[in-house]
Amino acid sequence: MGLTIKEIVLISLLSYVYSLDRHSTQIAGKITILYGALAGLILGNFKQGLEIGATLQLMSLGVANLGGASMPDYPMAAIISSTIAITSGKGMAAGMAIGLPVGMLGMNFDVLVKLINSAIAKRAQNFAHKRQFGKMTRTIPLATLIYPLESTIPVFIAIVFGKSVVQAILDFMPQWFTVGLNVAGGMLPAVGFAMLLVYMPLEKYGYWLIVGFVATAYLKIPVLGVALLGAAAAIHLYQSIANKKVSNQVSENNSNLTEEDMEDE
Amino acid sequence: MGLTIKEIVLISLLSYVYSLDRHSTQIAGKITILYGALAGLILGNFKQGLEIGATLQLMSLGVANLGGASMPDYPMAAIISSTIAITSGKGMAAGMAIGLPVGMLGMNFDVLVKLINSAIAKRAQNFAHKRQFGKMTRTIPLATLIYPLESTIPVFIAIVFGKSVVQAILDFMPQWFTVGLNVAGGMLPAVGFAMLLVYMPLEKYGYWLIVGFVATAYLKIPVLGVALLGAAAAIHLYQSIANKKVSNQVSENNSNLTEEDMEDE
Amino acid sequence: MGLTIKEIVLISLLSYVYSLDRHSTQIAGKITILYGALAGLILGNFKQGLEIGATLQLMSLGVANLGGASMPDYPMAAIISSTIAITSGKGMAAGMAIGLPVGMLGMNFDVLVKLINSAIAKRAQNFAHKRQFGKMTRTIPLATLIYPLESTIPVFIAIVFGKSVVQAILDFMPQWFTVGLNVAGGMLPAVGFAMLLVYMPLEKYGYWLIVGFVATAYLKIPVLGVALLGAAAAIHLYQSIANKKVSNQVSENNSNLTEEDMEDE
Amino acid sequence: MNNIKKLTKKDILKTAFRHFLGVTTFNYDTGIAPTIVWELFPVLRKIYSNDDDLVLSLDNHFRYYNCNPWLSPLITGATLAMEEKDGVKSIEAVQNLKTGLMGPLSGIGDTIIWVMLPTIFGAIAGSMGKNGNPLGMWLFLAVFLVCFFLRPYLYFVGYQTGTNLLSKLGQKLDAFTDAVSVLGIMVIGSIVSSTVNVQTGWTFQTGGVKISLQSILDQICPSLLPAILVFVLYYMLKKKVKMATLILAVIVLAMVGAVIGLFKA
Amino acid sequence: MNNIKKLTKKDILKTAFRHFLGVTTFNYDTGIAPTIVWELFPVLRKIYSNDDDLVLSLDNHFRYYNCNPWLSPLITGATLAMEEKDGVKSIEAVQNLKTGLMGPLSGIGDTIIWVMLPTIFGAIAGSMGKNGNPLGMWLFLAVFLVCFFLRPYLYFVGYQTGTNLLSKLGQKLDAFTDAVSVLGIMVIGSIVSSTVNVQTGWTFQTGGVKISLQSILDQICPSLLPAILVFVLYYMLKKKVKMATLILAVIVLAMVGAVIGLFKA
Amino acid sequence: MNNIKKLTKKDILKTAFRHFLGVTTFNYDTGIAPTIVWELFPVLRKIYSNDDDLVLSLDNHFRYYNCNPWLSPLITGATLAMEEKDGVKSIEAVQNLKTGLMGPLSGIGDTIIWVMLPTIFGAIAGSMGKNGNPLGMWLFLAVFLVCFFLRPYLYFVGYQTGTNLLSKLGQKLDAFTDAVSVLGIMVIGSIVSSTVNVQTGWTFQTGGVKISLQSILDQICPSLLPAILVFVLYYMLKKKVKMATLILAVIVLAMVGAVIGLFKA
Ligand SMILES: OC[C@H]1O[C@H](O)[C@@H](O)[C@@H](O)[C@@H]1O
Ligand SMILES: OC[C@H]1O[C@H](O)[C@@H](O)[C@@H](O)[C@@H]1O
Ligand SMILES: OC[C@H]1O[C@H](O)[C@@H](O)[C@@H](O)[C@@H]1O
Repeated sequence: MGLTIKEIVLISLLSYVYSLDRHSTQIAGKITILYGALAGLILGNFKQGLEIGATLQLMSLGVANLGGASMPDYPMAAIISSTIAITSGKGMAAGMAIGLPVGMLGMNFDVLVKLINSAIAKRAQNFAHKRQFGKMTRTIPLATLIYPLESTIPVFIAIVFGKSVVQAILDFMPQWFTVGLNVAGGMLPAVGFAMLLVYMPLEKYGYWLIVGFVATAYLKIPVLGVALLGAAAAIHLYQSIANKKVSNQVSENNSNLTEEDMEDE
Repeated sequence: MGLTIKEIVLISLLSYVYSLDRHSTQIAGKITILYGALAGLILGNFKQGLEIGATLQLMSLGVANLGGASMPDYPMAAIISSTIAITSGKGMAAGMAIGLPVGMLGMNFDVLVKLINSAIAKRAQNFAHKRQFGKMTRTIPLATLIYPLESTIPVFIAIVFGKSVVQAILDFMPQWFTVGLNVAGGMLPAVGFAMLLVYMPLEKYGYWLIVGFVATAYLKIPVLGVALLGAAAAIHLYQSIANKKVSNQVSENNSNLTEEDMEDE
Repeated sequence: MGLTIKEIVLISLLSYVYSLDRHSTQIAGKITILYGALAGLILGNFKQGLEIGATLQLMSLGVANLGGASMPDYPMAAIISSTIAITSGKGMAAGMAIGLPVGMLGMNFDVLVKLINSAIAKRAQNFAHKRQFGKMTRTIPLATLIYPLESTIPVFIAIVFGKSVVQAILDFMPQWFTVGLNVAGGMLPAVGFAMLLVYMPLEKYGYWLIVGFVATAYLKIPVLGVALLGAAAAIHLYQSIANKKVSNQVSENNSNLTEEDMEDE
Repeated sequence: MNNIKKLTKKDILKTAFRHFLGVTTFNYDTGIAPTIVWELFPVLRKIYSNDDDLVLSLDNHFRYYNCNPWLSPLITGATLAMEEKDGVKSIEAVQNLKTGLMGPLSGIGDTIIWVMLPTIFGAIAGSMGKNGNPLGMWLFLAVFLVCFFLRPYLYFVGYQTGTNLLSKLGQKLDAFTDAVSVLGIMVIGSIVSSTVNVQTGWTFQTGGVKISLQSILDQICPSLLPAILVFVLYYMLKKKVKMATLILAVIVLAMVGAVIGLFKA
Repeated sequence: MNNIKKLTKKDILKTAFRHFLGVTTFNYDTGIAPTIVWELFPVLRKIYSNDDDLVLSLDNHFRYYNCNPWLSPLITGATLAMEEKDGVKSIEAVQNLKTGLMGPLSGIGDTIIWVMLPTIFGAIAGSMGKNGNPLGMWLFLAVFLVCFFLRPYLYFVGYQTGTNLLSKLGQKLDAFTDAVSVLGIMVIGSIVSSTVNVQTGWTFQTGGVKISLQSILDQICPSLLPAILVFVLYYMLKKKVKMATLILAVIVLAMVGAVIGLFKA
Repeated sequence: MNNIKKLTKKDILKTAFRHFLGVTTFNYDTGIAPTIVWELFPVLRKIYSNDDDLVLSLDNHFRYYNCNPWLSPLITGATLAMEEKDGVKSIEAVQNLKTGLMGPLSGIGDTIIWVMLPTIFGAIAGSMGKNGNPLGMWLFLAVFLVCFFLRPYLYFVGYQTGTNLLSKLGQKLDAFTDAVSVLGIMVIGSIVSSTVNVQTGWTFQTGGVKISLQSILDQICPSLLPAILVFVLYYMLKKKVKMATLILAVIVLAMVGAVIGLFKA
């Protein structure tokens, strides 16, 4: 594929900037169409890039990565598709034939990056414990710099080596590996929640965990609805404790019956 | 349309009595077929009136105005349809061509009447504040007398001026106006609930509002189911307060441990 | 049907052992296919018995008798079907034409047996009251011996007298009677629950009955989900009572404010 | 207040008849409160010799109240017993009882009176009437006439229940008041969701994909707009904004919203 | 009672085997209570030297109890530990534990033993058997045989759990009893709705419209008829009506209801 | 700690900008905690002159935290106010507030930022772009740019809210802490079910019948596997198993499970 070195650098840079923004400033992370168009602009065919980006934008409607889940990377697919479509001259279909599978794989690279980030976080916390705060603050942004490589490396490989190499890599990766990464991506958030629970006062209020779980598992109440119920429970609890305190202080001075009548609820 | 003045008066009266009963004594307010038949009887064709009423009765199955909501007025439609079908001699189709749209509009007139009723209610309460109880009791039934006009006026216009005028009025009323009245009809009950809440002890028990809301909004539990849950909560609360009181009185005399063991729940 | 007396005895015995196991040791009560095959084995055609049993096994998928409910008796149907198919030589269709309706009726015989069991239980309890513990322990297993007759009698009748008598009995039993037995089978568990409630502390905690009912009636939460919620409520209650006790004992010695802060929840 | 029985059987009957003012007084700010005021006025006059007390009581009954008119007598009958016994001291409990029971009783009454009976007898009357047979119509009328004559009796039931309740409660009336207000608040939370109807009509129909804003809102929180509307109105009322102003504002909002398509009926 | 260990390993094992009486004793008023009495009798005799205490304990076990027979040993194993340690003083806690756990354990056990395993292995056995291959059938049998041999072991698990629980609870047993009874009551509320089956068969089929009374009732309150039935029976039992009378009454009601079409199966 | 205002407007703004590190630091054990640490470090340094206190606070912020990055500033803004006022004494409350609000705010933010806006403007941009018109694309970008510039402002809102809250709460902070932790625990119960994804892929396809183990599990208890996974991990963490070990174990489990088909993606 007739890509000049300058074009390769620019497209790779585009993919880096895209992914950096997507995960940090988050301005254009969902604007798939923009990246198709920008890749087109770099390669001198803004319009075709725009149209390819538009197609992928429509395909991505409703797909969102929430709660730390990983999702197909449509803007990355748009960059690759645009580039290959324009430089190969074989049009949108040819471009998307490579762009889409790589975009789908993006989901798995994302799982890997999030694992690397664990190590960085651990390291930073260690520095904190040693009171090396400078090192700590310098360690954390490493993640920021590394993260975009999850897009840049695949894009680079795809546009430089093209279909054959991509296909070879895809063929090389056994299916259980990609499925396994997907499964791991679904399971790994559990680690964070387990850790979180370690710090919560479960001996005292752990039974509320069951209530929240039943509400969503059995009744499919979304988290906002559960939070509304949780707020009701919290207000009730707050009032009980606060009133109890007041009434106890009162009863230390003199017995005040009417005050106590309402202290319980 | 060959209606004698006597017939016009009788039909109008029928529509007044119908609407009066529908909203006060509520004996025949849902018996659409009866009003088709009675209009037929007045005009000398009981059987045709019965059949038109029957048709509209079947159309109205399952339509109910609950919680102060406004609904199409099928009995009014039956009166108009019967009258026009019989006097025009053009049969059921012709009658229902006018009767039905006017019946549908009934929903909007109803919103207007309920707004007028606000003014009457306000006036009555003012008299109460001035201790003019006689005037108060005379003011309230004004609503009772005015309410049936929501049926009588449309019926009168429809049977006297017929299709052309009705159509002209329908054309004159812009769509946004009827839609707007419908929307207002859906929103206005909120005013009553807001006012109700002003008088409820929300500082103390307001969080139950959330529970009731979530139960119906997210879980679609009908009000009776929510009331069952509310009753459970109420019993629990009643027992806590009542027991607390008892145990406090007891503990004023002598400390009674077993009594207190169960005071909390 | 050319069944020897030995065959009749063996098949009847098979049906007795089947039903005994189904309700006591419960090893093969759901293995319909096994009983088709064993009946075949007795009559010298294991393979045909196996196939008939297999067909009925597949028909029974998903049918389960839970909570004391009565269900069609597929293994019994398999025994009868196999026997008749093999001895009549008319094949599976002829066998199942008698086997299936009798199996369906099994549901009704089951209701009757469970009624007889009430009398046995009552008798055993009476012996207990009279301190005749030996008689008590000898009375209860009577139920165990009687229960399998619900299968043995129908099987005996079906294989000895064949289609005509079965049909005559089916014709003789009016539909309301079988429907009535089914309805009774649905209602009778209510008696047990009512008795259970008599022994529960409903004055104190009866409102939780409402919560459990609403959870399953309106929200269709299965019993395990309700039990999870119930466990949450139970933990909460346990903590309140236990803490209250502690704090009361503490406050008898000296007033301990912080302890009491959390006693309420 | 003293405990001397002031109300005679005739008083109750008279009140029951005055209740036939029904929903003719329905208005958006106080529901059918004017009907209640009117029906209770003679007996309240009898209970309260003091004008100031009478006005206090009337003002309470002028508050928002809406109930299925067939079952409402159960509530007002009971509150009558309360006011007779405890006078102005009972006003808070009266208000809570009305609010707590109006929702559930409407749920039951509306289903039976406005949905069940009209559907069953309307179907019979309609299908017979279409063949020219008025029998079903007379049956329909007869059923409602019978119900009609039984209605006043409910006032006695309510009054008697109220009397019994009071003698049982004794001095625990304030616990009862609190408990019933929990029920009431929960029910209001429920009926806000089921009765107030505000739906945005904004949809985005682009590229074959049609997205409705309402369906997105329903995913976040069903009945969000009704809840917001009630909340805003509540807040305004707390800020001493006048009722009339709010009603006008709602109407303008509805109209303007209908014009620009923001709301749909 | 003293804390000397009275029960040997052999006692537990014997009890576990006697539990194989299973559901042969199932009856509508006390469920499988006779089985429990029979299986526990030898060890109870050992625990209670005093005849009066023994009868107290037996009477408790004669109360309604129904549980999936495979998991029931977990419960009765635990209650054995309780009665061994605290004797008659533990009876209320024993009853609450049985009631609280029988529902959830049945939910789990029934799903695994009566639905999951038979569906999976029945499908395998049935489809293989239809081709004359008995392998699946033997597999099915083998699986249940293995489970069968593991069952008695659960009695030891239950007994051990009970022992541990008791030593942990210490003097907070009454708090525990109350807590478990909340669980039990909630579970009964749930299983009344899921296990008792009363459905009215009245439908009105007029003019092409078919209205079923049951579907209208389901709108007001699902499982309304089962709830009413249990409530009425409970009320009768409280009024000292005899169990046998009630069972007869229910059967007559079911039969008559089936004849006139009031109930459907 | 003293009450002297330490933080300037510039401090808050700086923190808001540092928050743009966003989700680049996302890792499975602590979510975006590193981002929070990094953004808060300068102000925490200012608040805590003492290194030990600083490390305590940092360690707290190194705990698992995940929130929609657009709304997260509302939380950390508020906690800033708390730490400024009460220093290390506020740490528990800070942790509870973060845990309690991260779920609900993510629910709202994700829906608006990641679902609503991208769906609406993506549809517009995509459909226009397919026709070569970039206008929709620029609109999409413009919308997010505007949002982008408004984001830092939320930090001030959070900080201000936190300050107000604290001055209102006064000495009731521990009641508040407990109340918020109930909210937090309930929300975690909910998001475990909605965010962690573990599904078994085992199906039995025999004889035309296909049975999926997952669907059977869903009948017993939906989200059972995620709940078990979290529970096991929690238990391991309590047993002092290292985080890294657990992450590795989960990955191995996922991979092996994917190979043998136990889990599906
Ligand atoms: O769900 C909250 C939050 O979780 C992670 O941090 C990411 O997936 C974000 O995109 C998301 O907003
Ligand atoms: O819903 C209760 C009640 O509300 C209003 O008063 C009217 O719509 C009645 O028809 C209805 O019964
Ligand atoms: O539901 C629990 C239990 O109830 C009855 O005892 C029988 O139907 C059993 O098969 C079932 O396991």
